[in-house]
Amino acid sequence: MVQYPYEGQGFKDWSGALEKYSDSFLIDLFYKMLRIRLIEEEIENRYFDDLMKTPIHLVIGQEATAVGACAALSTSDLLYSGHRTHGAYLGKGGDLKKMLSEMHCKANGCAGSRGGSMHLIDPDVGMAWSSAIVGGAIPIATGAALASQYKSDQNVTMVFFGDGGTEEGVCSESLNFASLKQLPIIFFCENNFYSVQSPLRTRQSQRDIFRWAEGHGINSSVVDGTNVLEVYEATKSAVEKIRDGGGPHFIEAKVYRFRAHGGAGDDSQTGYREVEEREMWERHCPVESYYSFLDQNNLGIKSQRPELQKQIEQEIRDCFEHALKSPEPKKADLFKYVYAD
Amino acid sequence: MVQYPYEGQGFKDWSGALEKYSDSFLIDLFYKMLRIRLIEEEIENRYFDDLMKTPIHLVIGQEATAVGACAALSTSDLLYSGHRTHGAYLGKGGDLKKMLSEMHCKANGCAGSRGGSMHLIDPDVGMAWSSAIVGGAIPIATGAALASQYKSDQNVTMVFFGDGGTEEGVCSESLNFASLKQLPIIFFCENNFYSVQSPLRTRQSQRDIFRWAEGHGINSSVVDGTNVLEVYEATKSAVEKIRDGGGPHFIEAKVYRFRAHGGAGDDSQTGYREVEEREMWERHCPVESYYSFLDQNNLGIKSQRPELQKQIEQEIRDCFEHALKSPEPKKADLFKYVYAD
Amino acid sequence: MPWDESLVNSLVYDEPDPKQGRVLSYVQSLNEALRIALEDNESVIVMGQGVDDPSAMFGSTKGLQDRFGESRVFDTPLSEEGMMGVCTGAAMRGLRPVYMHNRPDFILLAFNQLITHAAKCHFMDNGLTQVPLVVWAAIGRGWGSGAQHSQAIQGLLMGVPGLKILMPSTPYDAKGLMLQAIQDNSPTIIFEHRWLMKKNGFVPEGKYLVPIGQGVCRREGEDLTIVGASHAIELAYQASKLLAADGVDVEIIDLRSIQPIDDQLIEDSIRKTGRLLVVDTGWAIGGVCAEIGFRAVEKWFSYLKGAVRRVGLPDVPTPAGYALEQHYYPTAQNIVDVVKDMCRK
Amino acid sequence: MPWDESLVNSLVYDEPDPKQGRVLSYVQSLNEALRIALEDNESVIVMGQGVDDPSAMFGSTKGLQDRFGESRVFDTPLSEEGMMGVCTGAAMRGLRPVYMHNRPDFILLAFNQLITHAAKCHFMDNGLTQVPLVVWAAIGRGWGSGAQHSQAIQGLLMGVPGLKILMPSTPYDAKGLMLQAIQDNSPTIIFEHRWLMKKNGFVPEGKYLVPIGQGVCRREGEDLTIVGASHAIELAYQASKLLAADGVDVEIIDLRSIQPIDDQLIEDSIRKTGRLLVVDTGWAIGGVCAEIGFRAVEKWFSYLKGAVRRVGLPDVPTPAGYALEQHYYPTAQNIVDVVKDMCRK
Ligand SMILES: Cc1ncc(C[n+]2csc(CCOP(=O)(O)OP(=O)(O)O)c2C)c(N)n1
Ligand SMILES: Cc1ncc(C[n+]2csc(CCOP(=O)(O)OP(=O)(O)O)c2C)c(N)n1
Ligand SMILES: [Mg+2]
Ligand SMILES: [Mg+2]
Repeated sequence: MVQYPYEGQGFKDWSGALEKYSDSFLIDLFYKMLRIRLIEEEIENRYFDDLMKTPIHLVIGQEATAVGACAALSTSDLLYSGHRTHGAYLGKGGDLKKMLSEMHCKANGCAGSRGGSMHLIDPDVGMAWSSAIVGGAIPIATGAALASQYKSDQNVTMVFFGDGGTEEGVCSESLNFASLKQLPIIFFCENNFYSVQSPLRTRQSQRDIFRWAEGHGINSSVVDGTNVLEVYEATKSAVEKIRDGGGPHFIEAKVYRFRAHGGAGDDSQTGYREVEEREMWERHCPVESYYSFLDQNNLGIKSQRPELQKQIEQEIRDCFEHALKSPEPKKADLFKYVYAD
Repeated sequence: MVQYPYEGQGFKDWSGALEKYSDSFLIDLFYKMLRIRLIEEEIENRYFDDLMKTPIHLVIGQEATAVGACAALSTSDLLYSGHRTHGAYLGKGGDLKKMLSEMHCKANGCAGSRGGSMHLIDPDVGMAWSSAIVGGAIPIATGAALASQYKSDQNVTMVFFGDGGTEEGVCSESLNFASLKQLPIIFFCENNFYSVQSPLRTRQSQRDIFRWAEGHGINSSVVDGTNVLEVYEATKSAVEKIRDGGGPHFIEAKVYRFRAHGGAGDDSQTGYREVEEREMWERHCPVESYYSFLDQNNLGIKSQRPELQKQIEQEIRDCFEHALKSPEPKKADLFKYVYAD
Repeated sequence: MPWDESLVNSLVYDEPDPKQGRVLSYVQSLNEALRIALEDNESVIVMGQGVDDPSAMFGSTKGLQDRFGESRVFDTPLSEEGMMGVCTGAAMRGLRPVYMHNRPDFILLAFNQLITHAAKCHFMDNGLTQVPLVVWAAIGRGWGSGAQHSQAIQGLLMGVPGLKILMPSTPYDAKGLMLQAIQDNSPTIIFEHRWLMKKNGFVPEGKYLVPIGQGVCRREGEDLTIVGASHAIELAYQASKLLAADGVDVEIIDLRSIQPIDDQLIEDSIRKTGRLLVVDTGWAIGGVCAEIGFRAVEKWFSYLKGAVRRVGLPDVPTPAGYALEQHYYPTAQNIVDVVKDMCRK
Repeated sequence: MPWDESLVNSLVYDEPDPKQGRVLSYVQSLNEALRIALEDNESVIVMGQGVDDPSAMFGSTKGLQDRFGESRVFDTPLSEEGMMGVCTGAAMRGLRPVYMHNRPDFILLAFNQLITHAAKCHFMDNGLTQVPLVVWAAIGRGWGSGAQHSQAIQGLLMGVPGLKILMPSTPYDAKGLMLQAIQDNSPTIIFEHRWLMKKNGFVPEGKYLVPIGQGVCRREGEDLTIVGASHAIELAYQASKLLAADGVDVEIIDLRSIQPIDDQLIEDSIRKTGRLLVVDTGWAIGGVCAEIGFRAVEKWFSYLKGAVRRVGLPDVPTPAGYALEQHYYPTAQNIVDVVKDMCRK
């Protein structure tokens, strides 16, 4: 039985929206999603080589949230994330070389190999921090928003977390505090219906996550997380309200991961979810459905795609090569940064 | 400025309800509230003798919640509470002798002097436990409800906590779990607008507490906590639904404490709340407003009151005397019950 | 994580001979213990994130939900503090919850309920209620577990009055201690180690109990006493073989329970050897090592021939990367070096 | 709680002579430290439950909100874990939060953010961010504080890499260490003791710093070294007077910082006296006592003339009642007895 069917409308009725955007902007969204997809697939392919000695949490199937939401942010805005970091890091513009070095446990990884794949960070582009503890990044992001408000630096802070993250009490605490202080923050919940192999129904009451958030006095909405434009518009509108001095926002995006919770490959055949369910969502793949949409609307994407793809594949090869030949950290590095100077 | 004015209707329009209840039931509610009031006042008076070497959190002003809610429970139903235990313990029928012995640190206290005033317990009447940690009793009560459901013992569990308790993430976690498992539990929030000397507005976003609870998928309502009948009816209705197999309920009662957060006397003059505010609520005193209501409706309460009062005063004197001459625990007692046999 | 698994496998040494008894893996042994406990006593329930999923808590809960139903074996929300309180409340009302976590790190979210509630209820209410619950978690290590998924927090908890803390090192003990913990009326924590999960060992059928607070001597020796528990015993054991080749004969005491502690066993050993090394899977500072070592200098000073030493984690969070990790975790060789240094003096 | 207050007052001994310098109470000294820090650096903010209320965190935050405004000094929701994360996030973005709790017990709710986040951020991200925050709490005792409002949790935290832990014992140190902690770029915890709050002492005007990781010898002596911090030093000091009358001359080392620890100071003292007693306000098992004692037997064994001993809380939760409490907390006389016993041998 398909427990969590896709119930969205895809890009039906979205053609009108196209006029608002430049072709290059629209194509860039596609490029960014495709890039994440191809990077993730290559990580997945190479994972079996055992050279990336780190857990991985692929975002294949969830590209539209990272790309759509980040497109509404500027570089100096801050992004925080949970364990499923790849999309956030890349969406925010994180350096792919540093990411792959981190995943190969190299000294020039974005966290010097000390953080691993769940702690991708790139302060240069506002990829501020991530936590491997479910819900752990939520109050930290809230604190960053407090600092922004305090310093009046105009930054918007956004934090990604999963449906599971809303079950941690600290999420409720953070929503209350953000609302109390009217902090410049977007709580972005990627609801993919599962925590590891546990479906929502064994973990949450019959509640709409975004309505639950609303109960904290927060402006809340739900979007189709397979539709990059819908994600973008919801986030953009939140960002604008926040920059005008509005309080926090909560966005729930319904998404689906096409792979196992962690590691390479899908694990639906183990029985915790139906293969059909995944296949249903795959038919609404965020990358391909947007591609078709652009194509149907004559954005000339068909002719551009091979070139984009080639370019990305080359970049990926280069970055892997860079990571592989990068140096490992030394014993002395271990004892650095326990305390700050 | 009065920050949190009384906005209820008192007993206006409640005369009709009288027909539903026997006189003895109605008078018993008064008796129980009066008893708690008088006990609390005597504790307060004697607190300056320094013989009760324990913090106290008086419920003067909050008698209607304890009495009204507990009147809807049977003895075998379970009650849990936070630090403000006196009303819960007495409302549930806890032994006054054991309570006063506990407060005098005597060996025959309800917890052998090991718990103190914030941990009043009397398993014989279903006063199951309390925690001095804000929010601490909420998941414990939820677990008790799980045990009841598991054993099909038909008990309803109720837990009292303050407005502050809803700020602890564990409250959100407990609401979710109770709703998920449809547990037989009533979450009873006594919202007195303050946590110690901190007003709600410095702690919570603009939210209605009961609406926030509702967001967890829980049947929720708000009542005038100065009206013992309204409290009773809301609780009764929840209890009935639960015994019929309905899920958990959340009740928010708006109340006011007439004394300081802890200790004897009021502390409004220190400035954290207006004396006027307290005085406004005192005009809607749960004990006296109900008394007037009964009197206006010719329940003959005026003639009975002196006798009731005398009887209670005698009981209180006896119990204090009992406590004062009770034995202290011995050194060897200290090492008992660290582990269970 | 294929590499991780192969590493875990490589640490399974001294393969037991199935002709000499029934051989089970550590995980199978745990699974059997839970099954027996669930059969034995209707009050026992098993909960935790994913206990009913295909991974089944490393396999330890495999098949249990099918067999005992959803009311006895169930998945939980990601609400560690809340569920810890739920277990406490249910235990106080007569159930015997076994609450399983993938990692001890997640128990840190529940410290308020565990330390300030579960551990104290029975004491605070003068014995009126009991809290018979078991909290279980497997210490992580390797494959980028990193600072947030590898914490071995036994040292933080051992000073908390009212808790019992178990750290088995063999499949036999894993089963017997689990059964004993479930039967115990106090809150009991079991810390497993991820790297023991594939270890094989002799495990009798049916129900048997390993007493809490009783250690065991894993190897007799004359020159020096090594005290530890869980995976640290494996390291000590490997070291003992290397040392034996060099003529150093160490005695290995497996505490099994780090709270309460089997003082008599340690005392007898130190009286004999006069030398003590404490090994632990957690931080060396302020934890199990410190407590055991202190006991030696407090109670058995006159037996000591020299300094007491410790081998645990350095005063540094766990690095995620493989290269740094190799310098982080102590090895059997580290133990060998310290022991030789101690015996030299 | 009038009785509590009078008890706190009775422990204020050795009243300093105001002619010899400016005398402030412990609380006034803290209040001054916070005021100076807020003036000094715009990044400093002070938060906690009730910091702006009339009780003002025992008086330590009195007047600060009026002076510095609601954006710099503010009350918080009852959300310890959430606010700990908020402080961490704000600190990583350049603020210097001082997060105040009435009791260490409430910090247990925030262990995940404190231990698995604040303490590790700087390490995990290779030094890219820093977490300059201060967590403050006052250990409770007496008047029915009981098991849930009296926990002294320093022992649980001292093994966690990345944290600094301070336990001042005088008004002078309370101010100087607070100012240093706020200036430090690592997460720092200050544990006060409720019974020190009314103590008077000499406190210089203006800003001065007491270095972290540096203890101080409070009394020189030849026969035995007592090491401790915070209120335990008061007990040791009272005991030292009683012992002096009996001809036993103890040295008292006030650690001030229990992480990092001033090894040199302890070593020098033990080299001289050969005897060590460790005193702490927390549980004796597995905490500060164990760590300091272990260091002695690990590093300075050859100086030791006899067993190392400890005086802390028994392995029992705190009873609420007064009568039992009298048997629970160690007294100066207990210290005297242990010291005499140690010197006899
Ligand atoms: C506090 C805590 N509990 C449990 C875990 C183990 N864990 C890691 S990821 C994960 C799933 C979280 O699900 P969700 O938040 O929905 O994110 P998703 O993986 O679906 O993106 C779990 C349970 C953890 N890391 N932290
Ligand atoms: C976790 C925790 N934080 C702080 C405290 C200190 N404290 C004790 S009672 C109290 C006030 C709680 O307010 P509320 O829940 O509204 O209950 P009320 O006292 O108003 O009945 C506080 C903050 C505590 N006991 N536990
Ligand atoms: Mg999910
Ligand atoms: Mg309140």
